[in-house]
Amino acid sequence: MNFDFSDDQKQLRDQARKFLAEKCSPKAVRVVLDGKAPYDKELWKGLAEMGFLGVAIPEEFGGAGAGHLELCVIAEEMGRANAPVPFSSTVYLAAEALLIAGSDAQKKKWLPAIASGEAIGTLALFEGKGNPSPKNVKLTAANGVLNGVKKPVADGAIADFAVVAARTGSNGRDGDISLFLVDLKAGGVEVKNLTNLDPTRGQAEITFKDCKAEPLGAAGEGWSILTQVLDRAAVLCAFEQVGGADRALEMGRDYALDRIAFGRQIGSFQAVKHMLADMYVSATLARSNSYYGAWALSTNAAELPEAAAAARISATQAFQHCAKNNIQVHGGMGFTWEFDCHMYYRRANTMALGLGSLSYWEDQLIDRMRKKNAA
Amino acid sequence: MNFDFSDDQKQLRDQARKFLAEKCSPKAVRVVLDGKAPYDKELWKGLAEMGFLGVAIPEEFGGAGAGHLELCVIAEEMGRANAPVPFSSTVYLAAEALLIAGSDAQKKKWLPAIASGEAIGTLALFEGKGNPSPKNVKLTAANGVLNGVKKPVADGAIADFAVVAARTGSNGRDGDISLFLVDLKAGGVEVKNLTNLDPTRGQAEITFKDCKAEPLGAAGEGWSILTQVLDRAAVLCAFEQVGGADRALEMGRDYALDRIAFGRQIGSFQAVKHMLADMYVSATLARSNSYYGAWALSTNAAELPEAAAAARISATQAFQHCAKNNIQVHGGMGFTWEFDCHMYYRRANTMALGLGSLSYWEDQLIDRMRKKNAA
Amino acid sequence: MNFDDTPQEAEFRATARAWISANAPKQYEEELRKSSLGRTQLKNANILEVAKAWQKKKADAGWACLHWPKEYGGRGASPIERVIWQQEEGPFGKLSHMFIIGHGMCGPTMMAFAREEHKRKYLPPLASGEKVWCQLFSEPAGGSDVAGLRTRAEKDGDEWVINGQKIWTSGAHYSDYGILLTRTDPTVPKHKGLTMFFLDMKSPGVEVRPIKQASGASDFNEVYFTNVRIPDHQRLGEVGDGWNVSLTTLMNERMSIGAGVSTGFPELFEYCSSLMLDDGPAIEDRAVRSKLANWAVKASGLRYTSMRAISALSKGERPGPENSIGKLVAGSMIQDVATYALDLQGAAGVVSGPEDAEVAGRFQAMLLRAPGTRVEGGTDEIMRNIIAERVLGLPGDIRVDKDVPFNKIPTKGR
Amino acid sequence: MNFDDTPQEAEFRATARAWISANAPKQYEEELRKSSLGRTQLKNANILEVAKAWQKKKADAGWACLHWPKEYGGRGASPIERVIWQQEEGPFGKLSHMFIIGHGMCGPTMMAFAREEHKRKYLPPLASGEKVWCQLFSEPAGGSDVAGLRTRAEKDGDEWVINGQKIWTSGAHYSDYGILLTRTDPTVPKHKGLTMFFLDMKSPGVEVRPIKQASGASDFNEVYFTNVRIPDHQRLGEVGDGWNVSLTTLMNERMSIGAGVSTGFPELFEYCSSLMLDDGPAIEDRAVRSKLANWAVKASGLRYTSMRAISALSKGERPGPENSIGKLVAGSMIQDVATYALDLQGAAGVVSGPEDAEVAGRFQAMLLRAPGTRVEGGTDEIMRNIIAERVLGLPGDIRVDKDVPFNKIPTKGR
Repeated sequence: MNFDFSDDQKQLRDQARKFLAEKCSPKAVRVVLDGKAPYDKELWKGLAEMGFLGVAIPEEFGGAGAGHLELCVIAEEMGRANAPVPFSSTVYLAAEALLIAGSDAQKKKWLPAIASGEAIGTLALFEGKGNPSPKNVKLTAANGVLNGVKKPVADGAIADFAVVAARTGSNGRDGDISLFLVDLKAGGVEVKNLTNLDPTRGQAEITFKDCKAEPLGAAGEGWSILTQVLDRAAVLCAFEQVGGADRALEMGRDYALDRIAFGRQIGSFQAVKHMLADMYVSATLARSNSYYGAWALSTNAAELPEAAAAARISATQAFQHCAKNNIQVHGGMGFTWEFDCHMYYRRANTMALGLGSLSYWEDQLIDRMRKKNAA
Repeated sequence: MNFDFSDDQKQLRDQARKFLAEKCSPKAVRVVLDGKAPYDKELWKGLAEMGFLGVAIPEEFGGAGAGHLELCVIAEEMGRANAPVPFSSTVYLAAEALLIAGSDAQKKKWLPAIASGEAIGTLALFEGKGNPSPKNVKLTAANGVLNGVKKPVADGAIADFAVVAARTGSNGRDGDISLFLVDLKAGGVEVKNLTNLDPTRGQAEITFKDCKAEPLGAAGEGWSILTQVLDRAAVLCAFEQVGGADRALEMGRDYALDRIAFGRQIGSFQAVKHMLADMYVSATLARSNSYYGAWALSTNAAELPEAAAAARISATQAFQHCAKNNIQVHGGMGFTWEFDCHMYYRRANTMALGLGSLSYWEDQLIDRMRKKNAA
Repeated sequence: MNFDDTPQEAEFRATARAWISANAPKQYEEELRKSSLGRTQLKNANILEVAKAWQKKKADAGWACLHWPKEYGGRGASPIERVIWQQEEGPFGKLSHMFIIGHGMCGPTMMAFAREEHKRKYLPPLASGEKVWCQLFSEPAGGSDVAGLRTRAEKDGDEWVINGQKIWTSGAHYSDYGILLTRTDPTVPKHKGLTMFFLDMKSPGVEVRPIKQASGASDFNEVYFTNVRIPDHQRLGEVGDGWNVSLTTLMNERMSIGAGVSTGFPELFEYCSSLMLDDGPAIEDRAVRSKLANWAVKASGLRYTSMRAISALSKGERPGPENSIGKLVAGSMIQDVATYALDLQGAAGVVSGPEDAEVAGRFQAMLLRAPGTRVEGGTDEIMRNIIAERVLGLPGDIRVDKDVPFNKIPTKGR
Repeated sequence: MNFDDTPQEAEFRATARAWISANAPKQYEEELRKSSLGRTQLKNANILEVAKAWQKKKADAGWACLHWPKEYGGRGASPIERVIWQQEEGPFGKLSHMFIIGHGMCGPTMMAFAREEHKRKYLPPLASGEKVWCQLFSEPAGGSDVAGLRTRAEKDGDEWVINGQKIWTSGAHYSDYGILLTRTDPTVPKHKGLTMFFLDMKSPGVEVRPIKQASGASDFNEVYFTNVRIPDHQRLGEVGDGWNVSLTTLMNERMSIGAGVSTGFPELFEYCSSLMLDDGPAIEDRAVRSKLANWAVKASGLRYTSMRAISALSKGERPGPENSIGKLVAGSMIQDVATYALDLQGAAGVVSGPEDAEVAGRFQAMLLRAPGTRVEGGTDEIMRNIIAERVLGLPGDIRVDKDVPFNKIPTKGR
């Protein structure tokens, strides 16, 4: 058994960490946080140059052809750095949807552009409140033309294309949903930026008005493809969350060592020590669940649905827990805009909802465990 | 506003506390715990002599005619002392059912006997797994004859009479249920003692075989009466639970002050201090919720259903929490039979289920809050 | 056990109610009622102006600072009358936010330690809201360890010269006066070298800079002191006795912050009562119900705990540190409640455009404000210490800095 | 990343599996599989006898104490082979319970500190289960503060005379030997005056009394020493060096207890999968599902954490104190799980007649045993300290007794 990343993968992680430490300092993140740029274009370019954007894209489509484990270690570092770039939308959602269901022509058109940093992609799934579910898809597709409103769409305002879930049937079944590929620069869409909890990752409302679109995957297969995409993204996001949780834990630990109160390092008070120990515990559980998700993702194992849900829940909880208590360890300073704690708190609470809420994934996990037991 | 007990009521509490400290030491409780007696007969007699058994029973039926607030303060002390007597079955359930629905003759027969300690009563409601619900009542009553099995029946093996919930209709409505009064010494019943989590309060299985019974309250009114009885008992039990929680907290506090480790009182470690502070918090929330329940009970206010559910939930949580962490404060010693911690742990977990589970009451509370809001 | 007023209380309540009904700025009532943690503001008016006007009106009619003596601008009312007033004032009480520090902390400190002529001069305009006061205790190096402060006060003739920095000063930017805790002797153990003053916030050398909070709002300030001069007659208490003086203030702080603390539960319950989830009404979902029930009993437990404290007041007893549980319970709870409210919305929970302001925006504001509640006026950890030590009688933390001269205490952990 | 064995590992696994399949006491397999925390026993057989027979069989075939050197009764196997063996042994591994202390703690301590002739004499029968060992460290005055022990050892010629009392000694009543930590010098700080020995539990003056636990069972003992004599050659390590010797033992204790720790989750999930609640199947109730999901990810998180540790072993790395999280997480969790399992049964959850033994009884046993898990082998609080200090590098607690002579440390708090 080797339930760990390989030395090469660990080296890649170190490389990504070093790169991000240099190119994605908290100061750089703040440029986007403060609304001075919609995302960090320089960093995005650099990620492309490093080959990180296309790490899981096959070489024939311009990627590094490495694999999902390599993508996992990079995702962890993206989370740790709180990178203000459309990585998850483009790489976990759009690229994975193309890899699963794209035609050769579609892959050729978009995947190399993703890998080179020229194209930003996203998934347009949600239509207001609610979790991933066929019945929440009201946007219609008829004769290759889309009509409806998607909201929120992560990175929607900066995306070049979107994978759009649309209703093509009315049988009340999963088969009613089909996916479409839309070039967002080609007209027929209206994009509005939305105020949101984490300004380092934009959210938009996209209105499709008689918008031309090409099918992605077979008609009626949309939900089945989406489920796969969301499972993969759940694992990849879990690694971002684990990275974020670890960073929040480290920040809290460092502060507890540096800060003196009552003549002692505050980390010598059990209240603080034990809070940090509990953060370590949840971060560790999340990491281990995510590793299992990575294994299932990389081997396309039958365990993926269950593993993805477990990784998602565990990592969401850990990031929220660590981000929240990192602020508490910092006391009043943690509650200032100046300290970086709130960036992780915002990111943790945003990531908790991006692929559907914690409650949704709890429900999914139990369904999947039951299916496994029944099988 | 005087959201507190009166000086007289507080004096009664002190009196009860003093009496129980003398007559119901942990050593006395252990006689029952160790199975050497089914309950503490001496104590029961003493409680009758003190007038505690009939404190809320009107004078015309042999009681003190004081009221429910007086019963609340006594209940708290019963919980604090972990008294091994059938107080809750007899006083909160059987006597309250009689007070609500008994005919004059029934009251005259049983209430004076309760007040004088001559009769032990109980409520026979449950039939195996499940919570209070008309559909869980399968035992039938026809022509004044009962057939069926009740289990668990608290103090069933020592009870002289029982209030029995029986099915008298089959419309699938609350009106299918009627209550009956059964003299358990008069034949037609078979009583079997059950092994249970808290040996200081017996649980029994009672089989009714063509058992003669007289109706208690009008036919078809059973569920409505039961609901009132359970609400009242929820408040009264909450006081027992608050008393138990407080005692567990005190035991933990005292041990934390006495015990030295690493050259310090263990109560000087924040891990221990804060655990005790959190116990105090839940005990205080429970106490306040219970006070509100007491007010609603004593004034028969429209708020009683909601107040009873809130008191029940809060007190159940507090007692479980305090009993559990009292053991933790005691470390290994808390896990010995010799120390008293486990008696409170057993009692806390038993009381958590006696009137239906925490989940059940959570559900009830929300229903009741919705009804109030709708009204 | 009853919720009835005594005859005197009933009479007082009727008088208060009638006056409020005739005089309160009703046009803001609905808006104030709906505001929750993280967002108290008015859409079409400057809340500070509205607040000052309301306070002045109250003062003119004898309804300001009810428990203060009349000669200092109060009403000489009993503690329970003050509570009854608060109940009757209802949502308009939210307008007092800017006066809480002055009325709850600075005023009592002045009353206990200032010269009579100062009391007569400064307290009435404080009561009437014409002058706003702030409290200058916390420092970057202080935090929970308030006595670890470093702002120096050095005697120069009849004056003191102040240099240093304070932080977390609520309302410093609109305050006229402040009470200031300084270190006058760094060579003795930390609690012994402190001295308290009050000062004019417009004094030369005082610079106020707003702190941008994690939520983006700025409710607090940093205040810098550069050679600020304070006459010795503005000293409160003896030189070196500042710690004892400050305890009066802090005791009052914890009481007043604990009082009206938000749990977020009413908002969540209301929200869930109408919310549709993917599978049906939220309020019929068992998982939602279970969570709601658990929060419901915390919220009601706090409500009734505060009623017990009011009853004690009504009987002339002084409520104890038991009240610390309010902020401790509510702080974490509101954070959890807000997180869950967003969870119920799914992915849409993160956005807060104008059309979402009533729901997502409301709970997002709570989420971003809540971490502050767990820290201000004593962290959760300090609150647990207070409960453990003052209520349960457990030993204090081991104090390594107790007998060490202040300037020998390390300032950096590594 | 893969779950595959290396070729050598696969070969070892096949050999082990074949041998186990041919030799294990299959008649008890089902019963052992179903046993859970709080109740490992066999209905129709004495579990101690069955365990001893199985251990002897293993030893004769070279499958006992795999990681020990061959000359001491082991197999000289690698750490990963030991893990593979445990995986293959499966439920039969539960029979090893009575040997855990001897094999996991006493053996390694003897190996590190005993004379060669003693190792050759005592270790093989320990490995084969013919002789059972126990560990005599904890004392009533000790608890988490192991080094606070008071049992005295006084030199008398070539012997030491022991007086005092030990507690929480697992299996003392069926043990043949024990390792014993004593105080040989009470005038020096507590960690410096300790000395370790091993002794024959049948020595005159040793009295074993079972402790009745809160659950009613008796897995532990008190052991009293009255003028028990131990020859000096049974000393392990130098006089006064007992604390360092004991660290070897304790390090192993935390590793071995952490390994196979029960969470109660599989039992609960299985139970909920078939349970009918009043309104339908438990597994379709959202509140149940939410709770299950939260526990599921803890259980799987622990499982995969331990797989990561095994991978480290397989690569020849030594797993660190990260493993402390196992017991910490599982201890509270099994307590909560058991409480919830009873809750799901309603009032019937309290009774455990024979017909309820499979459900209520099982979870009741868990509930009563769980508080012990949160204490034994290091309390939750000690575990958090270990994580905070050894993993995160935070400072140790302030040690007021560090430089104080042992006999000057107070023994009573008030």
